[in-house]
Amino acid sequence: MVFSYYPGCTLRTRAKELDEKARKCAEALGITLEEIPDWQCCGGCYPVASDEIATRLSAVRALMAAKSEERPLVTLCSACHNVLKRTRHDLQTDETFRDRVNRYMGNDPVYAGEGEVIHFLEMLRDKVGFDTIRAAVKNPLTGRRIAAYYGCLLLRPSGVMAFDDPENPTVIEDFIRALGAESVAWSMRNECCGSYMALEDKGIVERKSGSVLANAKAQGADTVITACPLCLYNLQKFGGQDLPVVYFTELLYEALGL
Amino acid sequence: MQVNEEKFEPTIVAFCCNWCSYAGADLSGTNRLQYPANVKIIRVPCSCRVNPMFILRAFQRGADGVILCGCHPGDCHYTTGNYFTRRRMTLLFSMLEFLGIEKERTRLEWVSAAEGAKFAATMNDFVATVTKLGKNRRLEDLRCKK
Amino acid sequence: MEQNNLKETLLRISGVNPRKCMKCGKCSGTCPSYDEMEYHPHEFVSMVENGETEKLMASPSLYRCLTCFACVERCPRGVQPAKLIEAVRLAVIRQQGMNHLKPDQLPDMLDEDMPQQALVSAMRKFAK
Amino acid sequence: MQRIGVFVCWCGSNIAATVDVKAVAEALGKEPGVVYFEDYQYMCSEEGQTKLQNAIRDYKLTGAVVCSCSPRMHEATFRKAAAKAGVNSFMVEIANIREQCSWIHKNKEEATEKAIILGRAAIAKVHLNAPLTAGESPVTKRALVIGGGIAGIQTALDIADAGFEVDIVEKKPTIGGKMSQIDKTFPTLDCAACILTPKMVEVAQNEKIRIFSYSEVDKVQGFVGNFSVSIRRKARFVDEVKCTGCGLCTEKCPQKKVPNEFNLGLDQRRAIYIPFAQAVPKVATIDPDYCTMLKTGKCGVCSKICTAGAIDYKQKDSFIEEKYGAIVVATGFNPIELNKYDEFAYSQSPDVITSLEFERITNAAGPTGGTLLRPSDGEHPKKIVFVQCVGSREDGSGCGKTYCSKICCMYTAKHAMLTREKYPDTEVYVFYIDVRTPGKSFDEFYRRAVEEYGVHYIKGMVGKVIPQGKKLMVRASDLIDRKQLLIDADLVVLAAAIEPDKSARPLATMLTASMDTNDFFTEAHPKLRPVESPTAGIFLSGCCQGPKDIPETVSQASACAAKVIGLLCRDKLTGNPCVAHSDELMCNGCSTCEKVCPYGAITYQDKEFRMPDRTMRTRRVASVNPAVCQGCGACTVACPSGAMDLHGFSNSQIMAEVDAICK
Repeated sequence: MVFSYYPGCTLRTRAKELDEKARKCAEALGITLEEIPDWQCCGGCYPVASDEIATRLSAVRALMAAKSEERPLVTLCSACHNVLKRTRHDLQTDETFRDRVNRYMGNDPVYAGEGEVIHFLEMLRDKVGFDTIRAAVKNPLTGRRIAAYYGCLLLRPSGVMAFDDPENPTVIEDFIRALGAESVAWSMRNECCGSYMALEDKGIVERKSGSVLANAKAQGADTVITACPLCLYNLQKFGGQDLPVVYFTELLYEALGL
Repeated sequence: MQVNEEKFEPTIVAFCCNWCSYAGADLSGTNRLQYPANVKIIRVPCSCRVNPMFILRAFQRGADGVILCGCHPGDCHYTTGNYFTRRRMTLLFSMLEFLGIEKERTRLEWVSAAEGAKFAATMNDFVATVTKLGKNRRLEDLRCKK
Repeated sequence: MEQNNLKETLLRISGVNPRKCMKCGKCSGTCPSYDEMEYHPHEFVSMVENGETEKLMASPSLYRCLTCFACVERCPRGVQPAKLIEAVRLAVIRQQGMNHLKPDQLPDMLDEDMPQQALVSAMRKFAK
Repeated sequence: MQRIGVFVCWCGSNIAATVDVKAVAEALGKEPGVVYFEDYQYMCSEEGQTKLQNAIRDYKLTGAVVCSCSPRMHEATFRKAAAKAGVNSFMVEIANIREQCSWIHKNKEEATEKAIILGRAAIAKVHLNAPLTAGESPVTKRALVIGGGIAGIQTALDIADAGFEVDIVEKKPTIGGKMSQIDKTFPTLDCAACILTPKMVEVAQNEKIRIFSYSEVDKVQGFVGNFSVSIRRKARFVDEVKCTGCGLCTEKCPQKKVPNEFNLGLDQRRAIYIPFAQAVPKVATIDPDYCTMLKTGKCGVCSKICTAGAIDYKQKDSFIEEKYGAIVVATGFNPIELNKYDEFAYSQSPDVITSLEFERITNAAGPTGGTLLRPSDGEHPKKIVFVQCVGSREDGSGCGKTYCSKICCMYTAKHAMLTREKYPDTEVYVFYIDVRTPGKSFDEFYRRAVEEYGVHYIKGMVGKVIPQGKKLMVRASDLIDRKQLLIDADLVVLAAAIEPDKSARPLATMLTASMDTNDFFTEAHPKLRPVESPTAGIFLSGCCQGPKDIPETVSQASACAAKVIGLLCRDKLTGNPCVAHSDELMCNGCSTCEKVCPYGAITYQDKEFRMPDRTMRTRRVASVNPAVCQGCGACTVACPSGAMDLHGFSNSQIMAEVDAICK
C-alpha cells in the first residue's frame, strides 16, 4: 500500500528520528509513505474563527495534493492531523469557506474536501490491522505497563475528528496490546498537557503535565506513549515524574525489532 | 376601466379545518373583529382533507383567491394531517404559479382556535393582496359561466 | 467598534449562540486552565451575552485558554465556549499593535528541544 | 330530488341587526329543491325547534338548512330535533351567518348578500347529503395491560375491582418493575418493598387478573373494543403450575457466574433463578444463555433436585390468542446507557455507579445486604459525590435527552439524606444545575436534606472524574463561590436520564399508537386526554408517556383504569359515521391511503370481482374499518384513483359548496 504522507514541521526538524522510525515501521508493515511535494506548515493549531481563511490555506493545499494522487493522506503528528481534518470538514460543510477558498486559489474544478485524512494510528488500526501488527511483532513488550496518552487534538471535537470515542478511546490501548504490553487504565489520558503555553508560561505546563503524569504513575504505568510531538516535549520536560514518555512509533520500532 | 377596478370585489374561498381554524374564525366573530365579506368559509374536518381539485375548481369557477387554514404544525387533531397539507400545498402553489396563478392568490396559514385576531388580520391582508392583483382570469372556465 | 456590533461579530465568527447556555458550569468544571484564569469559560459566555466584552478583552484570561476543546466536547447544550474565547482574543489581537506575543520576545522563551509546533501554534494564537 | 326546508334565525338582534333575515329567507326559498322557508327569532329555542319539526312533517322535508350561529354551537341541537321528527340527523346543515357573517360585518347589504351565499352553499351540500347511521360494534369486556410495573399493577387492580377481567403481560420473569429494585420512596421514606409487594400479591390472588410473566405481545389486530392479541409465552423451561417456588434449584445449580440483572450486575446469580424473594409468580426460570444443560446437554442438576418435577428442558415458546376490549400500555422506563459519558469514568471505575445501582447497594435485599460499600473493595465510602442531570436537558445534538428526567432531584435528595442519616461521618456532595422539586412535600424534603442532614448542595457541574489509586478525583465547578473544586471522593453516583423502554417502539408500531421523537407515547390531548393514545382503545399508564415519580404514576394508572372501565362498561360502541370509505371498483390497491392513515384504519382485502366478460378476477382493494377511522380525510386526498371518499364531507359535497360560493 502507498499512502501520501504529511510529516509536518516538528517531525521534519527537531524530531527527525521519530519521522525516520515511523517510515521504517511503515515499510516493515508493507506500507510506503510518499511525502507530498512542497508541503507547507499547517500552522500548528486550527484557527477556530470562521472568518480566518488565509490561515487554513496551507492545509487546503496539502489536502489537494493528496487528492490529486488519489491516496489517503497520512499524518504522524496529532496537531497536523487536527488541522487537516478540520479544514477538510470545513470544505465539506461550510459553503462560504469553500467558495472563498476556491475563488482565491482559482480552483477548477472546485475542491470540496474530497479524499481521506488519517492519522498514523488510524492507518495502523484500519488499513494495516492490529492483528497484522501482532503477527509482525518480533520483540513483544511483555510485562510492560504502558499508559496511552491521547491529549486533546486526536479526539476533539469528536464530531469532526471521528477518530474514536472522545471520552473512552481505545485505539492506542489496542495498539499497546498488539505490541504485547499491558495497557493501563487512567482517565487523564485525554486532558491537556499545557500545549503551546510551553513558550510563555512554563508554570502552567508544569501543573498540567504534572497532573497528567501523576495520574499515569498512580495507576501503575511504567511508560507513557503519546502521538503528538508537543505533548511528548511537555510531558518529558515538565511532567516532573520519573516516568519515561516516548512516541508511539518508537515503541512500534522497538517491538518490530528494527 | 379605472372605475371598475376600484370597485373590484374579489371572491375568496377559505378552507378551514374544523378543530383549529374554523374555531379561530368563530372566535374572531365572537370578538367582533372585522374582515371583508368577500371571504366565504368552507368547513373541512382537517386541512389535509382539501384536495387540490377543490382549489383548482374554485379558480375555474371564478374565485380570485383561495386560502387554506389549519392547525399549527404539531397541533393537528389528527396528529399528522397538516404536515401532508404543508407539503402538498407547497407543490400545488408552485404549480399554480407556473400556470399563471400568482403566488399571492394562494395562501396556507396556521390559525389556532385561540387566534381570532390572527384569523381576522390574515383575512384582511389576504383580501387586500388579492384586490390589488385584480380579477383572476387565468384559469376561469368560461363554460362554467352561464 | 461599537459594543453591539462587536457582540454580533463575536457571535458570528465564533458561531456560538450564548442563549443556548443553561448555566450548568460543566465547561468551568472541566477546564484545565480554570485556576489560571480571571474569567472562566461559562463567564465568557454570559458576559458576551450581557455585552461586557470590554472587561474580557482587557483580561489576561484570553491568553490562558489552551483551546483543548474539553468544554466544547462536554457541554450538554452544545455552546462551544472555547470558540467564543478565541473570538474575543481575535477581537483584541486584530487591533493595531495589540499582538500578545512579539517575535523579539521569542529567543528568550526557546530552548534546544522545544518543537517548532509550540512556536507556530503560540504565534498563531497570540499574534496577527 | 331533495325537499329542503330553510330556516333563518334572527338570534334576537345578533343576526337580524346586520342581516336582512327576511330577504335571506326569500332568496334561499327560490333555490332549487327548497320547498319551505321561514325566519324566526330564536331557532335554538324550544319553539324554534318545534317549527323545524313541524315543517319536516308538514312539507315532507328530506333535508334542512338552518342559517344561524356556528355549527360548533347548535349543529347537534338541530340534528337531534330533526332526527326526532324522522329525518336523518346528517341531512341537516348549518350556514354560519352569525360568527362568520353578522358579527364581523357592519354593512347590512354586504352581510345579507354573504348570508345568502353561505345559505346557498349549505343547500348545495344538503342536495348531496345522504342519511348516515353510526356503526355499532360490540365490546369485549376484558383488558390487556402491557407491563407489570407499579403502573401496570395499579391499572390492572383498578380495572379488576370494577369487575372486569384483566391480563398482565410482563416480559421479565416477575412483575414488580423498577419499583421492586428501589429501596425507599420519597418523600415519606417508606420502604418500596413494603408498599409494593402487597400489591403484587393482590394481583396474584385477584381472580379477575391473569399474569403472563416472561411473555411478550407478539401481534395485535382489531380495533377499539375488539382487539385480538397474540401473546408469546417465552420458554422458561420450568412448568409454572408444578413449580412451588421452593428455590432449591437456584441454590444447587452449578452455573454460578451469571450477572444478576435484578442487582444490575453488581453480583451474580445461578443459571436457574427466581429474580427476588417476593417475585410474583414465584416460579424459577432457566436462563438459556447460561444453562449448561441447554447449551451442551450435560448437567441436569436442577431436574434431579426438583421434587415437583417442574423442570422441562424441552419447553418451547408458546402462543396465546386472546380478545380484548382495551389495551393499556405500561412499558415503563430505563436509565440510559452511560457509555457515552466517560468523562465521569463510568466504564473505567466500578466506584462510579448509577443511582439505580446505588438503590441496590443500599437495599437490605441487595448485594451488600444494605450496607453502603464500595463495589471495588467493599470499603465504606467516606466521601460521596452525586452528579445530577447526566444525559438530561441536553441540546439534542449529542447522545443525551432534551427533556428533564423529573425524578432525579428527588431521589438524589433521598440518597443523600439516607446516607447522612445512616453514616453521619460520610461527606455528601450534590452537584446540581437546578433543583426541581415541585410536588407535595417535595421541596421541604430537599430542604431537610440540606438543613437537617448537612448535605452539601453545590450549584455547578462535574466536568471530569479521574480515578487515581483508591480515590476518585472529581473536578467540578462551584458557580456560586466561583471556584473549581477537586474532591477526592470514594464513590460517585450519576443520576442518569431515564428513557422509555426499548420494547415501546416496536409495540407502538403494532398498536399503531403514535410516539414522540423521544419514544414516549403521545396522548390524545396533552391536557384534556392525558391517559389515552390518539388511537382509540389504547391507553397509557406510567412512564411510557413521560418521566414520572411513583405518586404520579399511580394516579395516572388509576386515571387510565377509569378510562378503560368507562369503555368496558359499554355494551356497544357507536362510531362517528363521517368516516372514509373506498369505492372498491375504483380502488387499485396501491396502499397509498394505508400509509397516510394515522390510525391504521385501512387494511387490504383480496376480493373477487366480476369482469365485463363475465369472468371473475381477484383484486386487492382497500377497506376502511369505520370503528377505527376518525374521519380526517387524509386518505381521500392521497388516493390517486379517487376511490376514497369521506362521508359527510364528500368530494362532490365540497365541490358543490365551492361552486355555490364562486357563482
